[in-house]
Amino acid sequence: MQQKPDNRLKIENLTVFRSELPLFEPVSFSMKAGEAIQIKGTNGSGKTSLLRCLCGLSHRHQGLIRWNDANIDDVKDDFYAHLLYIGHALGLKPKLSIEQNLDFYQQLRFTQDQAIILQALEQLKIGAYHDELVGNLSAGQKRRVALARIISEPVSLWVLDEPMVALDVEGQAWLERACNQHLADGGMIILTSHQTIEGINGLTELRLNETNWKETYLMDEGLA
Amino acid sequence: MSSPLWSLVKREISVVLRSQSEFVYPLAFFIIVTSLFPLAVTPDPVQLAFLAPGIIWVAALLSILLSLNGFYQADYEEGGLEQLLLAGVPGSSIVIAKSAANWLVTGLPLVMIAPLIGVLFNIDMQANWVAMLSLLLGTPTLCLIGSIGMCLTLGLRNGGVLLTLLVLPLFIPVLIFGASAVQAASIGLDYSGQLAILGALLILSIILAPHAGAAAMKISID
Amino acid sequence: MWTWFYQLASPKWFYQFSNKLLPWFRAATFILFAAGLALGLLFSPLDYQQGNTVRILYIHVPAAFLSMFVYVLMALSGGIGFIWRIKMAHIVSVSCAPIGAIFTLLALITGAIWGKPTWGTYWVWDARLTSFLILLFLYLGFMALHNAFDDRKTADRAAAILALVGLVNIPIIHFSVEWWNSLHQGATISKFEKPSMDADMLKALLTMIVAFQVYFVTVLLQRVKAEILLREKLSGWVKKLVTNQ
Amino acid sequence: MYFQSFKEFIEMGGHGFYVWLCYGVVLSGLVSYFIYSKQLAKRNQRNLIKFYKRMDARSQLNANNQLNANNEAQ
Repeated sequence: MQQKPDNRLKIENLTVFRSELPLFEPVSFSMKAGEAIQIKGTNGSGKTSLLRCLCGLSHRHQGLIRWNDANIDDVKDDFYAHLLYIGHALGLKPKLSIEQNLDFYQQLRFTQDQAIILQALEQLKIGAYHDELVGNLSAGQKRRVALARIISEPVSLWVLDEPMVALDVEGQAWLERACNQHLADGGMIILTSHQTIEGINGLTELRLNETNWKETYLMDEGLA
Repeated sequence: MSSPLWSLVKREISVVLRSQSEFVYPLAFFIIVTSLFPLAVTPDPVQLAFLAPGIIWVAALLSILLSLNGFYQADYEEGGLEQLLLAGVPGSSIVIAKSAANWLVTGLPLVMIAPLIGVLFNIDMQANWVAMLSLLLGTPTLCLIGSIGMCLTLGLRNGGVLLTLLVLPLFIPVLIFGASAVQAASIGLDYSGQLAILGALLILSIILAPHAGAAAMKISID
Repeated sequence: MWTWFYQLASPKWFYQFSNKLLPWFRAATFILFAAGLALGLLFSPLDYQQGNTVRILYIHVPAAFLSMFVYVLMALSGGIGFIWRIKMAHIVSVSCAPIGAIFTLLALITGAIWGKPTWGTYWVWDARLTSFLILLFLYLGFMALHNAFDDRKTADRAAAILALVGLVNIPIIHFSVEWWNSLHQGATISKFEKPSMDADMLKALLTMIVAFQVYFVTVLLQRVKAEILLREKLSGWVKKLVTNQ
Repeated sequence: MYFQSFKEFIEMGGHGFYVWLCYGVVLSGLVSYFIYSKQLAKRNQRNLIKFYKRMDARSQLNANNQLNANNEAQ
């Protein structure tokens, strides 16, 4: 696996807005190779919104998101080449087979490696289904297919939104092993989860606290 | 390896063709709507021939409008669109690829079947030929303009109704010149001017629509 | 110059500025309308062809002119807001839409009423009326789209794109409708083809156009004020303003 | 002045109905929209007062909850 060990992601005073209201108190953190962060918070605290802003999909935030000391919008190509985001919507086409889905995402990264796809599916115990249409799979199996991308597309920064949802114990254990391997190889992981994850080494927690409403008046000249 | 844009078009088409409904429904809609007019207005061949250009064009326009949803909505909800953007595919390429696929799957069959409708409506060979030509030039424009409206309404609850309100006024020039070309041909007048304008509208929409659509798509995904 | 420009983009400053301007604009609207109505109804001559119905021109033409002018303003300020991310520009753009729709509706209604004595029927698919009908649809689409989003900033940006697409399309639509009309038109009398306009008529018409414009600015400022309050509700100055009353 | 009498002014040479209908529609439309937009800011201010009350209550509740959580932790 090719890794650039000097990649850094830095977040400064980031808060996300929904209907013009800040969702949580500004957070700051930075991460480098081999680090993992779990974002915690109650339902509606803005975990998913935060991840979408981190990926540059959403711009409803205030604060800085820096990839190797540059604004992510300015180094989009480099940032996206190192980023894998798996959200609530898994991005799988129900009318295509498992293999076709994974193959397409490889093509978008200008690679084509069928062996690694099959290997990933094998690890996830869905290798036998590789030519099955995604639409015929169960929710847990679909999640496994989406997570297979972390093997089939070797990149350094994983952003996973609730990756444990719909996975059985075996699947969760696999994910934890994969995360540990990734961190040992010098990767970075940001994930959200309701449950406490014990199997991932050195996972730091970041808690999102709801905004203290009265303090927002201090921003007198309006927001943005 | 083939170019990314073409692989995107191929993927769109293969996805859509697998579900058949995207391909068959607009075509069936086109045929059924046109066949309602003789029942509703008159079976008189002379009058039908007079009405045919307008009927064919209005029905084609509505079929295209109907087909737009299938190319964007599911892809948006399943998270495919955001993955494409995250893979660094420019939004304008996505719009071009989807419009191309949309036209190949919906527009082209309409063009092919239009002469058949023309025969049912008793218009002569020359006008039939012009109907095909005008649809060939006009339907891609409709797909492109429609894609802007579609991208604007992606995440919305009543997107379908809103799409109609947003897009139909923008379709009017294409409708006017398309129907008028067929009409001119059916009474033996020169129709090259109308076709030229349809071509100009197509070029203009190829240049502008992908950018507007891409901007709209980013806002909808935001 | 530039500081003034920056101030204009600050909602707080704009709010106070429009508060200062509004009384003057309200008074000017009143005076100009009084003058325009007097000129149009009392002090302008009959048309030798249309008689007294020509007096409808003094309200139809300003409404029609404003409906197009407001669309252009709405699209341009929406575009400025979109490109440079200026909040005030979006506020102006969004506030323009319902006013423009009303002008368009009034132009349509007066045009239809005028049609009865001129053409013998309320509605004729003539180029002008058809164009304004389409313009009304464009306005309604803009407002419906802006309404459909929950988040105001997203709504602003989406609606701005639609307005710009509409701005590119309006000349094309207008041209195509004119062309279509000339193709199908029999012998309807155009209401506006005048070799020359009487000086008194011109005076009345110009006064009315200015009156409509000043009215537009007044109503726009009132709407903008309300919109600023909603959008700046998290700023200290709005809270102070609202709760200290 | 182009009218000899008030009656003539109202009749407008037989077209009175159309002329006055037009002026009536336009003026009533403009005046009512003027009044509506003038009240808009006032109405928003009333709604904002409710909004501020709601938000203050919510942040008070949050602050209390956090305080309780801290106390329990200690």
